[in-house]
Order: sequence, then structure tokens, then C-alpha cells
Amino acid sequence: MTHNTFEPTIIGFTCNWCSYRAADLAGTARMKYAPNVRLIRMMCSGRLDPTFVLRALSEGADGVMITGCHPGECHYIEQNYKALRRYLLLKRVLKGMGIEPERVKLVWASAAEGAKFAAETTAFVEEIRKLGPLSWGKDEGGGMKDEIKNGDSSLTIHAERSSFEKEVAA
Amino acid sequence: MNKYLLYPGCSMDSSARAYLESLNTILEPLDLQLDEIEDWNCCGATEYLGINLIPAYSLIARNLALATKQMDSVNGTGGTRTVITPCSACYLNLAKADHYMQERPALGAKVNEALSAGGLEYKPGTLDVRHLLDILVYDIGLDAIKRKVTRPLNGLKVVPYMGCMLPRPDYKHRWSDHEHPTELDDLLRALGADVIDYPLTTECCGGHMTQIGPETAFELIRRLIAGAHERGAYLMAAVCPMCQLNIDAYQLETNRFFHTHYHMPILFFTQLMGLAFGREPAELGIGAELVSARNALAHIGVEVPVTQEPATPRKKDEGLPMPRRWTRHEEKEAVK
Amino acid sequence: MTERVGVYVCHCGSNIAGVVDVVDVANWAAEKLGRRGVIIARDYKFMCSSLGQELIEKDIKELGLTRIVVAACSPHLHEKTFRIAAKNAGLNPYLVELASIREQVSWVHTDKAVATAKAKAVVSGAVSRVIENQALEEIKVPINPNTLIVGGGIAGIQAALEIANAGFHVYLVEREPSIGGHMSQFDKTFPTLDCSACILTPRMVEAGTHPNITLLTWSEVTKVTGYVGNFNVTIKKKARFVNEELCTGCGICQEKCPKKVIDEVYEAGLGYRKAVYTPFAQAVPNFPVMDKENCTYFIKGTCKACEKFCPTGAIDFKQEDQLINLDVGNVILATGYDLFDARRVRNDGYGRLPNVFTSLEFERLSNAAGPTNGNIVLRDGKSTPKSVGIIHCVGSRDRNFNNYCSVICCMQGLKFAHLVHERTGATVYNFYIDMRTAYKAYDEFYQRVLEEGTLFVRGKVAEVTDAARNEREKGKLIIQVEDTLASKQRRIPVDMVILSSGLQPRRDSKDVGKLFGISCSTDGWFTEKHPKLDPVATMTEGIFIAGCAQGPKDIPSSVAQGAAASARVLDKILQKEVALEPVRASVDKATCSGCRICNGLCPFNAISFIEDDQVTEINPALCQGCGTCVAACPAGAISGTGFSNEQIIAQIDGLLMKNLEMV
Amino acid sequence: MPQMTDERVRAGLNREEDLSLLNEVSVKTAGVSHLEMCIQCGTCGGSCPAAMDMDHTPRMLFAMLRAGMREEVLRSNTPWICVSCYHCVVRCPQEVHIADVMYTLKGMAIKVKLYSDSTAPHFSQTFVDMVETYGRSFELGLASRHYLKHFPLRLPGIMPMGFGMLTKGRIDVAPRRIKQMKQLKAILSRAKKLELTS
Repeated sequence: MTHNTFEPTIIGFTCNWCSYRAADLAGTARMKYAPNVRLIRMMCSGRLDPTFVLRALSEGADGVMITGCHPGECHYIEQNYKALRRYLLLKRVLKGMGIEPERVKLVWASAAEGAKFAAETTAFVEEIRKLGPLSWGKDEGGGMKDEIKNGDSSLTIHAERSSFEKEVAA
Repeated sequence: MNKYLLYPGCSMDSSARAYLESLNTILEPLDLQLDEIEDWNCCGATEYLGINLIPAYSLIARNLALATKQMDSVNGTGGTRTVITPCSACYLNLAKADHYMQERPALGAKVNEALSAGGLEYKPGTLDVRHLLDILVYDIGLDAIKRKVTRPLNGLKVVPYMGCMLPRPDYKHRWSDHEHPTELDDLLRALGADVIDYPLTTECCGGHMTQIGPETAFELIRRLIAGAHERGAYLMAAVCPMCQLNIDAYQLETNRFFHTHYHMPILFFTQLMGLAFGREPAELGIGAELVSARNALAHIGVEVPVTQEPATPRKKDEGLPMPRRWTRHEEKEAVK
Repeated sequence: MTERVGVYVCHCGSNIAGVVDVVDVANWAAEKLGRRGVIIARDYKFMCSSLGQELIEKDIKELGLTRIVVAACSPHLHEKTFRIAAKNAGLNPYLVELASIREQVSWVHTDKAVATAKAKAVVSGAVSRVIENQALEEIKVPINPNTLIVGGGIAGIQAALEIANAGFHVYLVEREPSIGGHMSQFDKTFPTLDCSACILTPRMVEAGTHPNITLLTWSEVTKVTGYVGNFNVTIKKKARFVNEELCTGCGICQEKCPKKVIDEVYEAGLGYRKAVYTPFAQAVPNFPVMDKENCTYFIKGTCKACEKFCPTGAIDFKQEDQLINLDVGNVILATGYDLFDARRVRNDGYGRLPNVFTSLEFERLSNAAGPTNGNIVLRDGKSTPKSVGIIHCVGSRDRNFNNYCSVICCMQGLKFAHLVHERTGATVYNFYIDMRTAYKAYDEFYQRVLEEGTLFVRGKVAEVTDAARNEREKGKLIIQVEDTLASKQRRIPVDMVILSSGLQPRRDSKDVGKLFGISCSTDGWFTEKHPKLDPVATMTEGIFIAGCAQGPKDIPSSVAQGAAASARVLDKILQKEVALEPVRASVDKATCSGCRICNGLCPFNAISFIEDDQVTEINPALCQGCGTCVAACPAGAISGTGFSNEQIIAQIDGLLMKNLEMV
Repeated sequence: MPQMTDERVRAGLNREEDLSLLNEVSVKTAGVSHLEMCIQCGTCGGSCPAAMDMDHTPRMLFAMLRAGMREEVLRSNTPWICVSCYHCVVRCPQEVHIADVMYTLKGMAIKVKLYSDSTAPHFSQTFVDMVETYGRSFELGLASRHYLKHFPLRLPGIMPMGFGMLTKGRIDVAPRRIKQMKQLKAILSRAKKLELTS
């Protein structure tokens, strides 16, 4: 049997205006996609605190999908660019922590792109399936995990945040 | 010194020898160095693609793979990633293989699997495939060309004939337009020529149809020649060996087919450049065309020495009407 | 944990229950989420029905529920419904959370077991989150009764008149010297063929003289701040060099002005105007403007013919641009469209072949007040065409240009066919891909044009060329096309070609969208709040859209949208105040370290730094609630209501089924 | 049910409609064909400089592909008349890779020998044979072999041309070969075992 039985768990962050509506549209249009993603609605992808991603990964998610409006179409004018910058910085942080940066993916989906949302979701699930379960915290990396879990949010990010956010604002 | 890799293509060695000869004369004045890709092979023209896809693309890609080997050795410092082709069909094939191997990764993978049988590999996107005209207009520049003109072609009424495979499909948006590009017009104008607006400039010459469906091809050739003639052109300027061949070599037969008497010479644009740069017709392969450009060039005082005209094995039979021509069906029946 | 949570799982008929085992989900929630405070979990056929709502209201009252989770459809559909139900039962509406198990589960998955498991996770997430929800109060702000309308085309005029007639003041801003828009350039309007000017100019005059309408022509909006009910707008009134107080609109300055200029705007490049001009005779207002770029005085320093002859001394060369500041409560954007530039379709030959005309050129050509007095002639200005080809879908429905259908071009093409036929008797060909004559009396018009003998060729024109192949084609424009119904390539020689060019968003629509804080589709049309149910509102409260700015449409639809937008504005004005979603960020001054990292993040300028206290402050009236600053604050000093860190982290944990007694 | 001819069986046509045909052609075409996006507007048929000699316009052919008319499509002379001028390709409002689809159809027709006229396929094959033998094209060999086979009566007609070309030194009398013929052969023989399937 070559069938891969690993079913990844993925947390998806969506913005209220575009990508959550894309997910709604995928539903209304009865498009089928992989059931592994569980969505959290925020007002804007700019709301995404990188800590949320780390929290999800440390609490059992194998991957995190961040979705927002296309560049130039943000409901809040340009906050998705900030999400983009945070995403790029976050990938760097993840690498430093020994987590495959590919476990986090940023997808732009307009309210009209239900099909894109569905396709990207399914594709991401497959990518994570290939990566396998996130072993973070299950071996010697556990210390770091506890750090994140126990602190009211993330120590790691907090330590870097000032420089991190300065780049976001740039 | 502007250095590039050169993929000459099969015609440059035979039917379009004049193209190569004249190209060689303009290299030095324009400070151009072209390094031929070693052991290049035929690009398959428009034939191989229709027979078998993967071998066709592999055939093309072998050239690209070989070119990448020479990429850095072009000169000591830096090298070039640009491959230039003087032939439009070769240009399109090379550019297309590069483009599609990227657009369709499955194709790229299969082609590379085939190449690996010969110990080669080509990573799509590595090279820039460009046509000679593109290099001259956009890299060398019209001003630089203008500066080298010692014998302006003033009064030479010429139609610029771009042909089809150069401006289309234009994957990398290199040309000003798909329908009426102006690059060749601008270049000829820089040589001082009297450039005629030629709406047919990107119409097809018939390509391989001269071989497989001559009636179709003759009509396309007729349109082009008639269009040039009606606009008062002395001659046409070509950028592709296939265009030049079809319009030059099949003009006689086209005339016979339609009972017309056009005499529309067609020269390579490099031959005109050579003339403008002060070279003599003989150095530029002028005289090798079947429809002689002698009278056309006489308009600007260029004398083309008389070479031996092709002996016609059959006398012209203008006095009596031609027998009704065969349809292809009748012809086949007759052979049976 | 003291919260008492009620979970309600909706069947939605079979929409949810067909895929998700709703009974299992409810039982599971009652059993497994008890520790988190779920004291009751029910399933019901239609939660959104009045009976379903009553069920919740009853439980709130009888069981003392303090939190509600409804597992049903998307919150965008029924969040409001259940919030009102909670409110009716005395519970703060923001203590209700929707778990979308229809759009996100039953409609997108097929495997029952997997779908049910995911539904449980989604419910678990919502339960964890709702416990962290806080009671919030709607934010109420007063509404300024004045309205700004941008764009004085037919949609803007209609909207302005409706609001003005209802007794409220309107500022109508128009970029050009006169209101009227594209409609003022047309000759006839389809399908009834009323004369465009005859139906439009009375409306223009009404708008121009209405006591409740302030016309600001030759003006543009440069800055917008504020929010629904309380916008502050800066408008640049460009110098006219004509004193509007003194000018009587007599027109002598235009007569005397020696400088003739090609009119690229109103006459679509086919006619001329002077350097001081009103674009057309019935312009509203009828004060001229001076075109500084072309005025001899401004170029050479002498002339002043207009000044010399003006009987009222209204010419004022020293006039300067003026900035006007207005407070308005609502805005309607009716900024219209640009015509697709047909030169881009090289194979149609526009710009290269003289007798290829665009639709707008033809409108001027056929207009009795146009440069040829309504004579349909070739570019030479005198020959009447004997055969005319009208090409549909120019620049539309084409991935090389605009992907969308421009809606009006088919009917426009038919109108042209009729006019050419009527005025010249020429043979008319229409080349179309699909004939789109939807709406009232449109197809009947198609029938009429068929009856008149117009020849229809189904096929997208491949090229228009002057390269003749035979005697018949010599001196003509040859339209080469596949007649797809005959499956044959045809070459049809004609004297004149008219391109039914498509509509496209204004060049600067994206900038205007940004100015007013609304978004554009990828094509550049303003995005409506809901494509079906809320076509004139936008995602930004208090900003409405009407007419072609929202997407290509014909005159009746533009007028309808103008009226619809005005109704929405009146609704807002009459409410006198507006409730805003209480999703806002605020700074805890005690924890703010004054690092100012958040200061540059807000596009609405809600964040400011108080130098005295060395802390940051957020203006709740300007804050739109995106939460970017909340995520950015390194000190955790900024919190956002409705989407707090606690809520989101709880939802993450819940979705991942943490702290559950799992089987 | 019409009678199954050998040809029909060879063509894989075992039922009246072959709805997988469109997909098959699309998959076998280089690049992303966009074939399924055709809106039947006729831009291709209108643009084609050689449409007058085609039995079906390209647009018609795409409709037939959708209808699953495998045999009729593969028998059509349209792909063989296509001169690869790419006018249709750049004008197509749906970005269909029309010229490349034509190559695919030629290849498919050759495989099942479903073409009404062998001139074009034989020319292509002869050309390819030359290339596979020498690594370069060989115009004299190609033209003489081709004309002898397909247009023997035309030979006198084109003799002046051929003669002219020879005397002007524009035709090589002997083929040119590349050095690494072995390498090329290895590549091509591996390539022939491969096919685009997805």
C-alpha cells in the first residue's frame, strides 16, 4: 500500500472581507476541498499576530494557512502588505526554530475566488502531508514548545518583536 | 564588445548563405561578436513538432543545453546568456521550448529525461533566446547603426517584411506589436532607405506549404509580392531565410501559376545594412537571389555585377495560352 | 468557569444534516464540552426560523445561559439574526458566536464521518471563543445630513435630484466643466431612440437650479477623512479664469477667442472648441472655462480678446485653484467609465486606417449638434459611406484586453446599424460573437434592425485591412472574419468601420477607491457590498456607488442605481445616527511603553502619539477595527474588542480540541 | 451502431461520442492549451491566411473536438494546412494555443494513419528522417525525395528554380552532419519512449 494515512490538521486564518468570503463562496458553490483545514475569522490578515501561528503549531496543528485580500484590494487599504511582511519574517523565525517554513503558507483570495480558495487549500494539505506530522515538541525541541505554551504568548517572538514590527511598519 | 551565442540554423549554411555572408560583414563595424554553439543541430523547423512532441522538444532543447555549456566561456569576464538566431523559425522553436518547458513543468521534466540520455540538461529560463533584429535594434541601437552608414540607401523604395514567426507569439514581449511591428521599418529608415508602409508585413510567406500544398503557398506569396508591387516597392527586405526562400525561389512558379509577371526581389536586411555600410554587393551575397535585385539597386547607384543567370531549360511560352493546370487530384490520378 | 453555554446545531433542512450527523454533534458537545461550560446542546431543523430563535430565547431565560453558540451557516448570513434573538432575551448580542458548519463543512465535504468530526472541531472552537467574548455596546454616531456625490453623469444627477427633492443638501462634484457625462455626447438612446439631449438636459437644468444642490464643476475631491455620518472632504475647485458671479454665459468670449483646439473630450477628437469654452451649448453651468495650456495669453502673454469683449468683466486671469472643505454624512461615487482605447486592438486598424471610427466618434458624427451636423460621413468630411461594418466586442470579452462583457456594446451596435441605415441607406453589417439583448424591449429592437435589412455575421472580426487582394477590394476597408454560422472565412469590403468599443474603469478608479477607502475588483470597478443583495453599498459604511463606476451598464440601470443609492443615503440621514460594529482597538496607557511601533501602521490615522504622556492613543471614531496594531504591539498594550488575543487563542485551542476528554 | 472499420478501431473510436477527446488533445499539447476555454468566436478562422484551403476552420475543429468526433477531426486537412503564422494565437480572446493544438492533431493523426492526403505527413516524416540521420536538414535530399514522390509532374516546373539554386550555390549537394550524432540519437530514442500524460 502506498496510501499515506497521515491526515494533517491545519489552522487557517482568514480575513473577514475577502478570504472568509471566498470560503463562503466555495461552500455556496459546493466546491469540494480537503477537510483538514479549520478556519478562524479575523477582521483583516493584518490582525495576524505571529504568536497565533506558533500557538497553533505548538498545540497540534501541522500547518497554518494565512489568507487575505489580494495586494491592493485590502478592505483596510494596505494592511495585507503588513501581513505579508510578517509572514516573510515569520518564515525566518520558524527556520531558526527548526520548523520547516513551508508549514506556513500565505494565500491571497478575493471574495470571488472560491475556486482558488478550495484549490489552494487542497494543495496545501497535500504539501503538509508530504512533510509529515510536525514533530515539534515530541522530541528534544520540547523545551521551546513549552516556552511558547506557558508564556502568555510567545517569548521567542517577543524577544524579536521590536525589530520585527519595525520592519512591518516600513 | 557585444558578445552573444549564435545559433545559425541549417539554412544559413545553404539556401541563405547570403544572409550569413552579409551578417559577417556587419559584425565588426557594430562591435559584435557571435560565438557559434558548438555542434548545434537542426531545430526541427515546423515539421518535427507535428510528428512527435517529446522528441521534437528534445531536439530543440539539445541546442539550449549545449549553449548553456558555452555560457560562461564566451569571454573571460561574465559571459552571456543570450542566444541569437537569424532565422525566425529557429528563433521561435528555441524560444518556445524554453517557454513551454517552464509553463508546463511536465514537459520540462520529460525533455530533460530525454536529454539525460545524452548526458545533457537544460533548466528552462536559463537562456535568453533573441532574434538578430532584436539585438540590432534594442542592444546595438539605431543611433550606433546610423553612425556606421557611409552609403545611405536614399531613394531605395523598400517594403519591410517581418514575416510571422518573429513577432508572434512573442512570449517575452520583445516586439512593439504583433500586427504591425516597427522595428524593421526603423532599422531600414536608419539606413536611409525609403520605407513603404506595408500592411502585410507580418503575413505568412506560406512556410513549408511550398512543399506540401503549393497552391496554398502560391496564393500567400502572391499576396505579399502583389502588395509590395502595388505600393511601388523596388524590393523587399527579409529577416528570415524561409521568407526569403519562398518569395525569391518560388516567385517564378507563382507567376506561372497565376499568369502574372511580378519581378519583386527580396534581400536580407543584413545585405542592405552591408550596402549602407559601404560594402560591395559581391561581399554580401547579392546576386545569389533568383529574382535579381540588380535593377532595384541600380536606383541608388549600386551596380551588381552580372552573374550567370539560371539557364531556363524550357523557353518562356508567353505567346500561347497555358494548358489548364492540374488539380492535385488529377495529378495524383495521372501518376497512378 | 462560571459561563453557561448553550450550543444549537442547525440541520438547515438537509443542507447540513445531509452530510453532518447533527444529532451526534449536539450530543458530543453536551457531553465533551461540559467542562468548558456547555450546559445544553440541541439540534433543530431550522435555527434561523422564528421557532428556532424562540428556542434560544427560551433557554436564555429559563436556563440562564450566558453564552450562545449556533452551529449553522456563515456568520455573514445569520449572525445578526441570532444576535437580535439574544438581545430579545436580555443577553448582550456580542455573546453569541456562529460556527459555520454549512459553508465550511457540509457543503464542501462529502465523507460523513470526516465532516462530522470537523463540525465538532468547529463547534469546539466556537465554544472556547465565546467564553472569552465580552459584552459590547454598539457605537452610535450622529449623521451629518449633507451628501457628497462625485460624478455628474446621469447616475450622479439622478441621485442628487432624489436626495435634494427629499429636502436634504447635496454637493455634486464634477471633474469636467459641465455635468451631463457621457450621455450628453450621445445622439439617440436605445431601444426607444429618444434623443439623448431631449431627456437629459431637463435633468441637468433641474440639478443646476435646485436650491438643495450645490454644483461644483471643474472640481475634484483631493482628500477624505472621517467615517460614516462624519466625513470631511477637501475639494479642489480648479481655476476657471471666469468669475462665476459676474458671468452670464452669453458666449461672447468663446466667439472672440482666436485659438481653436481639437476637442478630445466632448467631441471625441472629431470637432473643435476654443481655448475658452463651454463643452456644449446646453452645458450646466453655462459658465465657460479657460484651458490654460492652450490659451494664447497664458502661452505668449498677449491676446486677452475674451477679456476685452466680455460685457460683464467676468474674465479673471488671476484666478487660482481653490480648496473647499465640506462636512458630509454620506458619499455616492458615480464616477462613470472610460471608453476602451481601440488603438490597442491593432488588427482593427483604428488610428491607422482613417475610416475606422470608435463608438464615441460615431455618436458625435450622428449627433445633429455634432461636428458634421449629424451627417454620417467618412473621415474626408464629405463622402457618405455605401457600406458600413459595425464590430462588436472591441476590447471586451478578450483576455488580451478586458475579460468582461461591456454590456452595452451589442445594443449600441444595433443602434448604430439603425442610424446608418436610416440616414445613409448604406448596407450595414454587424459582426458579433453573441448577441446580447437582454432586458425590456431590447430584443424587439434587434428584431427591428433585422427587419431593416442589416446583415449579421456571427464571428469576431480577425482584422480590418486596406491590403486588397482583388479589384473588388481596392480602395475599401476589408473586414476579414470567419462567418462561424457558415463556417467560412469571409472578406467583406466596406467604406466605414465602427468599433463598438467596450467600457473600462476610469484610469484613476483605483486611486479614487483608495481616497474613499473602498476596494476595486481586479478589473478596476468599485466593489459593491454584495453582488446581488447590496449592489450600491460598499464595504465602507457611508460610501455608496452608482452607475458605471460599479460595472458596465446602460442608462436605465445607471439611473436605477443612482436612485437606489440615494434611497440608501436617505435611509441613513433619516436614522439621524448610525450604529457601528464595536470592533475597535484601544491602548492600555499603563502598559504602553511609548515605542511608537504601532504609529505608522494605521491607514485611517486613528493612532496618534501623546507627547506629554509619551504614550500612544487610538481614536475610536477613526479606528476601523482591522487589528493590525493589536498584532504589532510588543508590550501587549493594545487590545481589540471582538477579536481579542484571548478570543483567538481560545479558538485555536478549541479548534485543535485541546483539554478535551477525548475518546 | 455503425459498422466498425479497422480504421475506426485503430483510432480508438468504439462509440459514437468520445468525450475524452478534448481532454486528450489538451493534455498532449505543449504548454497549457486553454482548449476548453474556446468560445467559438471564429477569430482563428477569420485570421487564418490559409483558411480557404481548409476543410474545416480551426474553430469548427474545436467544436468537433468537444463533440468527440475523433475520426472526423483526425481526418481533417486543417492541421496540415496550418502555416504556423500565429495570427490566430495572438488574437484569440481566450488564449488558446491554437498552433500547438494543430501540431498535436497532426501527431495524433499520424499515429493512427488517419489523414486524407499523405503529402504533408510524408514531407514532415522525410524531413525528420533527414534530421535524425544527419542532425541537420538537407534541403536537396529533402526536396528531391519529396517532389519525386508527391509531385513528379511538377518537377519540370520547379527545375528552373532548383537549377538556379544550385548554380547560385544555395543548395548543398551533400548533407552536413553534426559531430555528436550518437548523442543526438540517444536523446531522441529516449524521447520517443516518453509522452505527455498530465
